[in-house]
Order: sequence, then structure tokens, then C-alpha cells
Amino acid sequence: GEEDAAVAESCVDTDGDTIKIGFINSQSGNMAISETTVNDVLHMAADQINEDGGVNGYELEIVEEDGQSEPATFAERSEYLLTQECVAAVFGGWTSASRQAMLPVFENNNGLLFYPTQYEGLESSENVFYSGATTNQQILPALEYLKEEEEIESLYLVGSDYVFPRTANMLIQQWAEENDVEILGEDYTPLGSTDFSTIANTVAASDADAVFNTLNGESNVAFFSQFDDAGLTAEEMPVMSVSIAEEEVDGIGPALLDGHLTSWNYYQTLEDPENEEFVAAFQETYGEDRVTSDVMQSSYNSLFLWAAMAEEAGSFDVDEIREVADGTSIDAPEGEVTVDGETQHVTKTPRIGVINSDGLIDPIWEGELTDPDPYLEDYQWADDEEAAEYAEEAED
Amino acid sequence: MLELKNVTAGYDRTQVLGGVSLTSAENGIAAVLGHNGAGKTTLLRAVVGIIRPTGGTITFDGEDITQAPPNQRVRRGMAYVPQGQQSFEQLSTLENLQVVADGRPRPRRRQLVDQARERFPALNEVIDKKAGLLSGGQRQQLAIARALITEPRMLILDEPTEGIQPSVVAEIERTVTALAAEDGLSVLLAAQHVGFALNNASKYFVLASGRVTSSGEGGSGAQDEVREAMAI
Amino acid sequence: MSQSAALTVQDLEVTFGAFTAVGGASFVAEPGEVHFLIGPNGAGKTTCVDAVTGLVRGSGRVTLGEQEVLGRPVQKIARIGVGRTFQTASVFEQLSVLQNLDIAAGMHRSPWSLMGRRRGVEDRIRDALEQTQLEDLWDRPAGILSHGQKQWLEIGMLLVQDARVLMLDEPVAGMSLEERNATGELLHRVKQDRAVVVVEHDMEFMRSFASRVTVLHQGTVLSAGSVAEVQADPKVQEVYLGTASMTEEDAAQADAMAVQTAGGPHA
Amino acid sequence: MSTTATQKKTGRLARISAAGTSPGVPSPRTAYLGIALIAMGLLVLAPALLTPFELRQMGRFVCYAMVAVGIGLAWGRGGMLTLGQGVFFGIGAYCMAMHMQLEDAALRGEETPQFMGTFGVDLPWFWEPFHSPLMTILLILLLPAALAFALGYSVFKRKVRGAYFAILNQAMVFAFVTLLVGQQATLNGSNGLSGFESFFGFAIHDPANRQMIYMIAAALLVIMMLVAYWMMRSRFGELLVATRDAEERVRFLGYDPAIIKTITFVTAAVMASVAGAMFVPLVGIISPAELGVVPSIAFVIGVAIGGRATLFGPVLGAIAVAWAESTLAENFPSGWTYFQGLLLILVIALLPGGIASVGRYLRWKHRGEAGKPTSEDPAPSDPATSDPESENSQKEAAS
Amino acid sequence: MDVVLSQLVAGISVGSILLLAAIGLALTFGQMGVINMAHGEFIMIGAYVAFVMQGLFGSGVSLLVAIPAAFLVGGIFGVVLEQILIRHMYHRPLDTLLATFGVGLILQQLARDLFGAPAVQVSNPPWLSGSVQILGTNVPLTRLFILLLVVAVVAGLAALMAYTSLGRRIRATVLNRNLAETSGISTRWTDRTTFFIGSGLAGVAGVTVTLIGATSPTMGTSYIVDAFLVVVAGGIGRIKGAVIAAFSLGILQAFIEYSTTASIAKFIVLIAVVAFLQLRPQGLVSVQTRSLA
Ligand SMILES: Nc1ncnc2c1ncn2[C@@H]1O[C@H](COP(=O)(O)OP(=O)(O)OP(=O)(O)O)[C@@H](O)[C@H]1O
Ligand SMILES: Nc1ncnc2c1ncn2[C@@H]1O[C@H](COP(=O)(O)OP(=O)(O)OP(=O)(O)O)[C@@H](O)[C@H]1O
Ligand SMILES: NC(N)=O
Ligand SMILES: [Mg+2]
Ligand SMILES: [Mg+2]
Repeated sequence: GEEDAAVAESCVDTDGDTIKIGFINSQSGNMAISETTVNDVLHMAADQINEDGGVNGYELEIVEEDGQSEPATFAERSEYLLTQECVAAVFGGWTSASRQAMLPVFENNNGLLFYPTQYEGLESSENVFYSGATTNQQILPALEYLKEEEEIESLYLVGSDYVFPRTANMLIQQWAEENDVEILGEDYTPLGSTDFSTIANTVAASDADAVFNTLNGESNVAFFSQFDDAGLTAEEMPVMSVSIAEEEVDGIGPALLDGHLTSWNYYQTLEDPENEEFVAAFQETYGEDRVTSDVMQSSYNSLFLWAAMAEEAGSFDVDEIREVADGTSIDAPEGEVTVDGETQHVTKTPRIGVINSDGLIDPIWEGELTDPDPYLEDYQWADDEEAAEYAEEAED
Repeated sequence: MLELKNVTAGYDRTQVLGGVSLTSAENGIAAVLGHNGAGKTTLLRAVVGIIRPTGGTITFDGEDITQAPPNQRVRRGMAYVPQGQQSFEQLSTLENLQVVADGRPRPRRRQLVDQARERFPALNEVIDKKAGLLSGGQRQQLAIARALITEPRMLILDEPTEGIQPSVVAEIERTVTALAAEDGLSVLLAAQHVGFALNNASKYFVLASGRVTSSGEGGSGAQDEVREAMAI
Repeated sequence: MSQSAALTVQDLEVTFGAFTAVGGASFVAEPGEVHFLIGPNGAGKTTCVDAVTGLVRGSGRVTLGEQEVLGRPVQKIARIGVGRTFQTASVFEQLSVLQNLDIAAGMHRSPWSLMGRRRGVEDRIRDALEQTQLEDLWDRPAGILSHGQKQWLEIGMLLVQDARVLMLDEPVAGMSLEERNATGELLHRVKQDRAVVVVEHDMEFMRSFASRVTVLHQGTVLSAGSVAEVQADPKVQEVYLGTASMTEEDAAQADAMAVQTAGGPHA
Repeated sequence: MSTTATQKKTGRLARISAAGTSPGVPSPRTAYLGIALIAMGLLVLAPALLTPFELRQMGRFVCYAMVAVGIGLAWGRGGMLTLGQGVFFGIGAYCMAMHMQLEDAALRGEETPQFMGTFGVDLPWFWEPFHSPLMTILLILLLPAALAFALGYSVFKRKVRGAYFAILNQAMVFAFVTLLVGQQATLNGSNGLSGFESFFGFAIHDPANRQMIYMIAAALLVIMMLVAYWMMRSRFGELLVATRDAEERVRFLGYDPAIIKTITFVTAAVMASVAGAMFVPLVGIISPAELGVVPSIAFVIGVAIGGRATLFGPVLGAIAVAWAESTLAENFPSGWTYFQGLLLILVIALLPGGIASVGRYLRWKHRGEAGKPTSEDPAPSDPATSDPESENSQKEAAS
Repeated sequence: MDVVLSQLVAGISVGSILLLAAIGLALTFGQMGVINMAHGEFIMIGAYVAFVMQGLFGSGVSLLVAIPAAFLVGGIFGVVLEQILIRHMYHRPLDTLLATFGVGLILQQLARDLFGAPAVQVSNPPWLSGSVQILGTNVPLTRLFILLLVVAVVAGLAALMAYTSLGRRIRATVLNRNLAETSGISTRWTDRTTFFIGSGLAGVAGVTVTLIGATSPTMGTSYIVDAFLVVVAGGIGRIKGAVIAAFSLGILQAFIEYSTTASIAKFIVLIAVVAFLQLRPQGLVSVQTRSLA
């Protein structure tokens, strides 16, 4: 409606010398474990921007909201940020469920959401900037690596039962068919599940060349422990994980993970000056024992990307920002990151890492800087028909 | 042995006993008589400590026990048979006896249980049955047996023979009177049924609306007096 | 009021696993009589009542008039007209005395009356309150009644329920003599067109009010007949009454008391 | 019976009238006044005073309050601790959400909701009925009723109650959520359904329509309170309390307690389902996260804190707790957890009748000081302050 | 055949975890009738005790120290909870459910504030790495250890309940508090002891599950529903029932999971329990009673 749009546009207050932005992360509930780290790093980014004189001459004023790990709360609190606090942009969200819950809120209020997490793709919205990887920047490179470098001929898929693993595995199935890799099994466990004895058994029995792991959170602890109990090792059957970052390694136990693989765009151990600065600053603020991870870095980037776009536009207006977005680029800890105006995703460098016994991840392979392709339009095999076939099989 | 001074007690918001004073028989039976709802059960509950008096004092053997929890009173020598054929329903008859005997010195436990089984032969037939499955009268016999296992110096009985067949009632009467006479057991007995109570009692108290309205020496001679007092 | 009918119990058998609680008991409770069921503890009296009212499964044949009783669920048996009280009083503790009675009277109302609220007090409830001397306590939660008062309330509930057979399990336990007599008298008043079955151990009470007595022992009928007959039965004396239970003069005295307070046993 | 006593008392019999409702049931005056005040507050004051955002929030609280009314009946009056209302709430919500998704798809000229595109599935059969608005409304009412009936009747028939029933409910909600989460292709799994555009033909983001949806929800809540009051005050309500107290005894009076309990359980289920159906247009999303074990307990918490066996307690408790959560939790995310935990402990331990019993308690104290107790004095063992199922479940638990 | 055996072994090990999580509840819920929703958090406390012990003693011996330590710590938490909260609510079991849910929230937050939200790592002692061959299938030593521990705990508890005077007292107390008191049993002492043991066993379960899963503030929530179901399905108050229920559920889960997925298996198992309880509302091992409750 008319009034709606009016509210959205006139609401952001630029009269003073501060500009409000919103952070929305789960501070409570089962996602707090991950999302609080994002909140920390966002604060650090905002402080750094303010130290450098803010954005368009305005100091950033932060309004922080707790998503409570519940999609409906994300929706409600983001609406609060947009309509009551009148923030110029919102940063946060982790699970796809929370992002999808917020999507209509941002679209209807013409707001801006910066979403930092790697995700399953197949989405783009004018009101969202995705600073994490989409599938062609994380999943596909991992598969390429497994095929080219590890020379695998078969793969076992293990994931938590929700959208990211299911979508990822659907793509993996399609890719596998194209690339003559045999998928020997596909298993899902409820989020938070801790019993993997059956899966460990079937994985062991399958004798696959590698495991592709899309498990989320604490299930990984149980999975790797029981994988180890089943006598499986990284040498014989490496596990490629796409949801385990530096943060999680410690809780799972470096001993269990030693030698297993991950696919991300960023690792704490990257040796460029931007990253060294970033890690140093973070550890100075939050403690020597803290680690940095891919999603943290993406969310750190997201604030700088927004600042860069706003500076470029010379305004906080959402439409104006969107207009200048294409090609906006920053030197991020992970390397150069450029916004693709069409999909509002960013370019990323895929990297495969191997987990070491200190609990950090060493990059061992690096792909080329990759443009985002959330709908996998550049990949012949990823067409609807195949997807439909896959879905039918999944039904049975 | 037991002395109540001006005891007031009740439930949550209703006061039932409005200042009861009485002294039990040193050895022998003191009967508490009164109509339905007069407060007999409430009085006995206060004596064993299931409800705490709101005022007054209770002394047992010269010691103030007004605030002592029931299990301590039992250890000091009280035993209580509540109204209503209560038992530990999911414990077997034997376990019902054992759980009480467990509170006695180890060497005596077996003996006490055996003695109880002798006293109440009906229990032997159902010794391994869950107490909750027993008939009402069997349960009541069990309740009395349990109380006697603690070798009490004072026995507090609330309508003890309700639901028990006449021949066994007579048997119980004999046992209780004998214990009172020979072992110096003091008995506090609440009863509706004036006959038995008075015939064997050395003292009686009539309770009405939570107060002692009349008291005196027991014996069958007191019947008329009591009936009159109760008719009020 | 539904027409009266006799409760006929024929070869009733109740077993719990290997244990036979009732092993083929038979008796007939005619309308107009107060039929006493006595016997030693554990003889199976309560179990008989339980079986007739559907609480436990029994075999044999139990009929009320023309209707079969066994095999129906508890509430159906209640609906064909068998009402009972419990050895340990069981009333709705949170509800007032009046509500207890009102619910007991509900069987005779249409199910739709449940949708409405209670307006006024039906006569039969008023009567029951009066008969059970609970008028003063009508608005008290039943939970706070004393033991004896609860027994009365249960009887009151039976009255308003207007059953064709009343089965009372030790209804006068915990009552004083006057109250026992009042209860007995009440039973004789209501027996006119109903059968009344009473389980009791109180011999004075039985002597004063029993029309007929059945003695159970180990689940079977040991003896049956009038009060005098069963009392004189040596088998009954042996297993139940005991020899010392009642001296002649005790009995005489008790009878005298009953006559005096109740104005003579039953008409 | 002593004749003198009878005569003395006949005079008093006259006093016995229709009065004497079940404990915890307010008099008609109090009830209707209270409901009218709540209606005023929700339907007149709230729209006038609150910002659109706050009104929307209030709409969410109203949905919780609807669930609470049902729980108050089932648990407070009937002693059935319904720890699984998330299932019924979810059924209502998903029915509504499916309809709205199909409506949106039709507007876009598509066959299936957007998310199904990902997996390229055709519309599953169980979506078909939700093309029709009428069918949707019917199913919102009938599905939970049928499920609650099937589940309730068989369970109550077999005398499952107390802790058993509560834990069975919990298992049911756990199973339900596990199932939902697994339905990635057909119900969008853990993401749930969101991104709605229209509600029975009305554009959902239009502020006027939003307000209308809120008003519908608030009106439904008021209607549910009237239904609850009627159920509490009717003979059925008394019978329900009787069943709660002594289920077996009720049987011997010729009633089938399973039916009494099932009717109540079904009523509570339908109320939860309607609440779920309104939640979707008001909040804009439904996902398994709103329905799990913890949210289902959260539904009960408001009721416990407000006063389970009363008319107003559940509603006010649910609204107050939800409000406190969204304001306090915002400001003190970790403090809120402590606070919520403590509040729950304190209220349940010290004030088991809930906040609603404070008034009664004070009144009693006041009267106690003023002199002798009168016949209207609340029962010493007030149902609101003692657990209805205590005896039963304790006996059951004990073995 | 291979599959059947390996799934049987998997099922037994799932069952042993279930049983371990449930065994303390079999006492506090089954025997005492207290619905302690914080039981899951007591398991979590046990796991953190293992974590702390690992810091103190290293992962070689810490497990052996942690088991008695967690029993003690869990027990103490239990006694404190009993003392301040639960003892006032014995006559309202459903209320304890909600109040202890509040306690669980607080304990979770406390763990978060003390140890951080992310999972911490408890590594398995070297002497438990590897596996043995049983009936031709590989059984990890950790699983074997858990199974043996469960067998020992359950046997001990069953003996305690059946044959000792403490066992009788515990059962008597919950059956009829007043009667127990007036039979000379100190119900306060008995309650506290029972709760100590029940909560202590939760602590032991906590140590044990660090062998296979995550140690985090919310870990308790993943065990609590299953644990209650085991007790209920077994028949409240029946240790034997809990044993049968735990292993049946575990084996059922393992076999269904093998032919479907873990999610579907979980759903089917839950529905199976619900259906089973409709058939046998008293659980596997039912209680006879004449009372009208
Ligand atoms: N739990 C309770 N809560 C409140 N009031 C109670 C409670 N128990 C008993 N009362 C009340 O206390 C009064 C005395 O009851 P009590 O049980 O002591 O009587 P009694 O003399 O033992 O009667 P009876 O012979 O019927 O057993 C009664 O008026 C009763 O209503
Ligand atoms: N459910 C049951 N399971 C096993 N045995 C039972 C069950 N119910 C009753 N019994 C047994 O059946 C016998 C008869 O019990 P019942 O209660 O009928 O006796 P009664 O004649 O009423 O005795 P009382 O006069 O003592 O009340 C008793 O030995 C009792 O233990
Ligand atoms: N987007 C994810 N990883 O949920
Ligand atoms: Mg009494
Ligand atoms: Mg009997």
C-alpha cells in the first residue's frame, strides 16, 4: 500500500550525525552457538568503520536484536528494526529458515538485509545481499577437488535433515551422474541427533572413497566420534565437510578431525595482510583463544560492502544503494570480493582446507575467483528435469 | 505419658481443634469418642505429627514433641494406625511388615515380623500379595500388625477395627488389652463405636466440634454418661 | 423411577491369575429387602460387588430383572440401575456436596442438559441432602468432610442416582450408633422398590436391619437365610463370628439400643 | 436420623439455591464484565493506541491466548496436561499456510508454491483440498478435531492420564515436528511456509487488511472465552472437574469419563488449531521451530503463570508472558532465560493457582482477619492451588 | 546376516545409551513420581564434569575419575533441587514438570555463561579406542564400555530396590508419605537419598555420553524426551520395563534406520511408542491395583 511505502522511505532518520543499522543474530536458543560469533565480529566491523569516520559522515548506531533461533522471531524482530527503529540496513541471519522468514519483511518494507552464511542458492532478492558462498562457490569446488585431486569414484552423503543439506545433495547427485561418480548412500538425521552407529556402519560397509558431510552443529561431534569408532580414517575415507569451520573444530576434537577436509572461502590461516590484520584485531578485542571463521569473515565483509555502496551512492536510500551495487569491491581477509549487481551475491575464491591437529584449517587447494551463480545457470547438468527425477526418487 | 495442653490444629484454612487438653492413661486405654467430624482423626494426626498444631504443646514422656516430625515420634515409642485401611499398596504384605521392622535393631527384625504373622494368621495367606490387592479387612489387620512391630510404648488407634470380621476384632481387643495390662502399653483410641472403647478404657474423652466436652473414668458404667455427652 | 427388579447372582466366579477370589457364589437380592452379605475378611464380598458393578471381570450370570449385567462396561451397568458405594469413601473432593449430588442425579437427565448450567435444586437432591443430614454442608467441598460425612454423601449420591439395586460396601464403618441406626432406617425406607445389598461386619447393625443374610467364605456361599439362622450356624460362628464375639447380654443390649433409637427395626 | 435435627435444619434448606458454582468459576457478572473489558481492550483500545507493528505483535499474543484458553479447559478444569498443543497449532497453521501459498501461486499464474520449484515436484495430493477457501476453513476445524478425537478417545478409554498423558503428548509433538522437518520437498522442511501475499483475497501487507486480520483474531479469542465460560459453568464443567478428581467414580454414576475428557481435549485442540490458522497471516510464517517440544511447553507456561483453572488466568497469563518475553528478551537475552526460569519456578512453587489466585488469596486473608469464615469461603484445598491430577498420577507413578 | 548382526549391535548400543539416560529417571520419576525436566541438564552437568576432570587429569584416567565425580556432583545438584523445590511439590507431579523445566532453562544458561555456548571437547581415553569382534561384527570399545557400565548400574539399582531396606523405604515413601512417616521412616532422608542416587545416575550418564556425542549446554534436551518415553513405555516404576523398553526402542530404531533414514526411523519409533501405549497404557510391565485412581 501507499502508506506502507511512505513509512519505509521516510523512516530512516538522517537528521542527526548518526545512522542506525540493525544486527539480528540468535543470542539465545540452539543457534546462539554460531550466531553470537557473527554478532561479535559485526560489532568489531562497526567500531572500525566509526573509527574511520563512519559512513557518509554519519556515525553508525547499532540496534541489536535477538532472533532466538526461531524463524518467526527473526521475522518479527526484523520488522521491528525496519519499521520501529528505522534502520538503514540489517545484518545477520544464519539458517536458511531465518532468512526465508525475513525475506517478505524486507521486500515489503523495501529494506536491506545482508546475509552472511553460505547457503543452498536458488534464490535472489532485490532486498538481500548475500555475502556468503552460494553452491557454485563452495559445494561444486569441493566436488571438483574430490574428483581431480583425490580421484574419488564413489561418494557417501550424510546430512542433517533440512534445506541446505537436501538441496546440496540434490545438486551433488546431479553432478555425480554427469561426472561418473557413484553415490553409495544418502542419509539424513534430525538436527541435533547424536546417534550415528547405524550410519557409521553403513558408511563403513559402503567402502566409499569419500564422505560428503552436510551435517550441522553438534551432530558433527557424534558423527566424527562414531566414524572413528567404526575404525574409519581420513586416509582411507576422507570426509569433506561444508559446515565445519574453525569455531566447531574445537568442540568436535581436532584429534578426530585431523586430516579431514573442508570447503570454504576463508580460513583463519590465510596469509594475506588483510586477514592477518583481521585476525589480530578480532583476537585483541575478544581474546587470544578466539578463532575466526568463514561466516564471521563474510559478515565482517558485509558491513564494509554496505559502507562502500552507501559511500558510492552518497545516500542510505535502498534503491540508490542497489543501483550502485554492481561492481562494488573491497579487499577482504579472503581476498578481493566484488558484488554482482544482478544476483546481489559476491565473488568468492573457493578453498579446500585440511584440518590440522591444532584445531585450525590449512588451505591446500585454491580455485579461481568465482562469480556467483545461485541458479547454476552455467551448468548444463543442473536442469529442472533432472531435479524432478531426483525428487521422485527421493519420494520413494 | 502423653499430655496435650490447649492444642489447636486444623487444615490450611479451617481450624478443627479449638484447644484440646488431655492426658493419656499411663498404661491402659484412653478412648476419644465423638461424632462424625468431631475432630477425632484430626486430634490423633496432631498427636503423631502429620499435622502441626497451630498452638499449644504436646509432651510425650515429659519431652516436648510439638514440633517433632512423625518419624521421630515413632522412634520415641509411638505407633499409629490411621483410619481407612491404609497400606503401602505396591509393596507385598511381607514387605509392608519388613519396611517397618527395618527401623528396629537388626537382630530383632525377623522375630518381630514372625510375631506379627502369628498374631494375624490371615496375613499368611496373602503374604506375597501386593497389599493394594488385599481385602479391606486384611489391610486393616496389616495396619495393626505394622504398628505393633515397632514395639511401641504408646499405640494410637483411629477406628482400628473398622472392616474387620467380628472374631478377629475380639482377638485384637484381647491383644490390645493384654498389651496394655501386661507390657505397660498406653493406648489412645478414637472410636465411634462406644461399646468396645468404653468397656476396656480406663479413661474417656468426648470430643465435640474440636473440644473436649466431657471426660471421665472408663468402664461400661460410663456408657450412659457418654451417650448423653455425645448426643449434644 | 424405573420399575423394581431383583438382582440375581448365579455361580459368579472371579479369578485373579491363579487365585480364585469368588468361586461360584449365588444369591438373589429381592426388591423390598435389605440383603446382607457377610463373611470373613478376604471372603470375596467386595469382589462380588466389584464384579456386579463391572469393576472386575467375572463369569457366571448376573441379571437385574430381565437384563444381563455381566460383560457391560461400568457406566452401562450404572445406567441399567446398579448403584454402589465404596469401602473407602470416594467422592469428588473438589466439588461441593451439592455438586456431588447433582452429578449423581445426572443419569436421569438428557445428555443435552449437560450443556446447560444447573438452575435450582431438584427435589430429589433436596431430599437426599436432608436424609443424609448434609444440608448444612451443601456448599462445602466434599474433600473436607470427615470420614463419616463422606460415607453419608456417598449414600446420598446413591439415593439421587435412584438405582434399582443399591450395593453398599461397609456403609456404616466409622459411624456412631445413632448414625448407624439412622442409616439402617434410611435403607429400610428406600428399600420399598429397590433391592439393597449391604456388606458389613457390624453385627449389631446386621441384626437390626437385615432382611436376609448370605455368608461368603473363601469365595463361596457358606450359609444363607435369616439373621437368626445364620447366627445359629456353627460354621458361621467358627469362621466368622468367633465364639467370644457376642455374649447373649451384649446382643440383647444392642438390640435394645437399636429399638430405642431407631424406633424399632424396619417395617 | 434424629428428628429434632431435621426440623432444625429445614429452614436452612430454603437457602440452598442454584448457587454454588465450581471453584474457580467466576460469577456471571464478573465473567461477562471481564470478557467485555478484554474485548474492549483488544478490539477498541489496542487498534487505537498501538503502532501497526505493535498491533501485529499483539496479534501474535492473541494467538497464544487462544491456545491458552484451550489448555485452561483441558488442564485446569480437566486435569489433562496437554504438552502437545504444538501439533494442533501446527495443523491449523499449515492448513492456512498451504491455502495462502496456493492462492499466491494462483496470483502468479503458477501451479505450485515457489519452494517446490527447487525440487521440481508437482503439487502433492494433500495440498489439493487447500485450493478451496471453504475446505481450508473446514479442515482447520475438522483435522485437529479428528486427530484429537482419535488420539484422545483411545487413550482416555484406556485410562491413560497424568504424567503418561503429558509425556505421550510430548512424544506426539516430537514425532510431528520430526515428520514436518523431513518434508523438504512438500512442506519446505525446517524452513516452513512463509512469504505470503494474500489472505482470502485481501492483500496481506495492506495496513487496513492487517488490522482486519488482527480484529478477526481478537474476536475469535473473545468468542473462545465465552465458550470456555459456558463450558466451565455448565453441568458439563462440573462433571469435568468431577472426572478430574475421581475419574473412576464418575463411571459408577453412569457417565463415560473417556467421552467427557475427549470432548474437552477436542475443544482445546480446535482452539489451538484456530490460533495456528490466525498466526500465519498475522506473523507471516509457520515453521517446525514454532511447534516443537519447547514451544509446546511455552504454551503451557503462560497458562500456569496466569492461573490454570480460572477463566481469565490463561488468557492474561499467555499475553503477559509473551509480552514480557518480547520486551525483556530483547534487552537481556541471557538475563531473560534466568528470569523466565525463575518466574516459572516461583509462580509454580509459591503460587500454584497462578497470578489469578492472588486476588482470591488476599480476599481470603482479609476475610479471615475480619472474622468467622462464611459459607462462601473458598475451599481449603482449592482446586486452583492443588494439582488436579496429583492423587491419580502419584498413585500411578508409584509402584 | 551381517546386516542383521551389525544392526543388532548398533541397536543394543543405542539402547544402552537410552537406558543410561533413563535409569536415573526410572528412580526419580518411576519411583518417586517426580517429573524432573531438568534431568537432561543433570546429564549435561555430568558431561561437563568429565570435561573438567579431563582438564585436571588428562584424558587417560579422567573417565574413571569422572564417573564417581559426576555421580557426586549430579547427586548434589539433585539434592539441592529436591531440598529447595521438589519437596514442596510431591503432591503435584505435573507442576514439578513445569517448575523443573524452569530449572533446566537456568542450568543451561549457567553452563553457557560458564563454559560458553559452543560444544567443548572431551576426548576418549586411549584405552577405549579401537574395537573388538563380536559375532563377526566390529564393536567399538566405547560402545562395549557403555553397555557394561549400563548392565552394572541397572543390576545394582535393581538389587537395591528389591532387596535392601533402603529400596523398601524408597518405595514405601512414595506410596504413602504420611504412612511412611508414621511408620518411623524419615521421608525427608529417603527423598533426598533417592534424589541423590537418581540425579547422580544422570551425572554418570553425562560422562558416558561424552564418549559418543557433543558436550554442550543444550545437550540434555536431546536425551530428555527419549528418556521419559523409555520409562513410560517400560511401565512407570518398573526397572525391568525400562530395560526392555530401552533395548527394544534402540533395536527398532537401528533396523528402521537401516532401511530408511534416521529421520524417518525416529518418527516411526515415536509413533510406535504412542501406538504401543494405546494398547498397553501401563507400559510393558504393568502394575496391578484395586484402587480407583
Ligand atoms: N483435609 C481436610 N481439610 C479440611 N478440613 C478437614 C480435612 N479433614 C477433615 N476436615 C474437617 O475437620 C473436621 C473434623 O474431621 P475429623 O476427620 O477429625 O473428624 P472425625 O471425628 O475423625 O470424624 P469421623 O468419625 O467421621 O472419622 C470435619 O468437619 C472435617 O470436615
Ligand atoms: N485385583 C486382585 N488381584 C488379586 N487378588 C485380589 C484382587 N482383588 C481381590 N483380591 C483377593 O481376593 C480376596 C477377596 O477380597 P475381597 O476384597 O472381595 O474380600 P472381602 O470379602 O471384601 O473382605 P473384607 O471384609 O476384608 O473387605 C482377597 O484375598 C484379596 O486379596
Ligand atoms: N545456510 C545454511 N547453512 O543454513
Ligand atoms: Mg475420623
Ligand atoms: Mg471388602
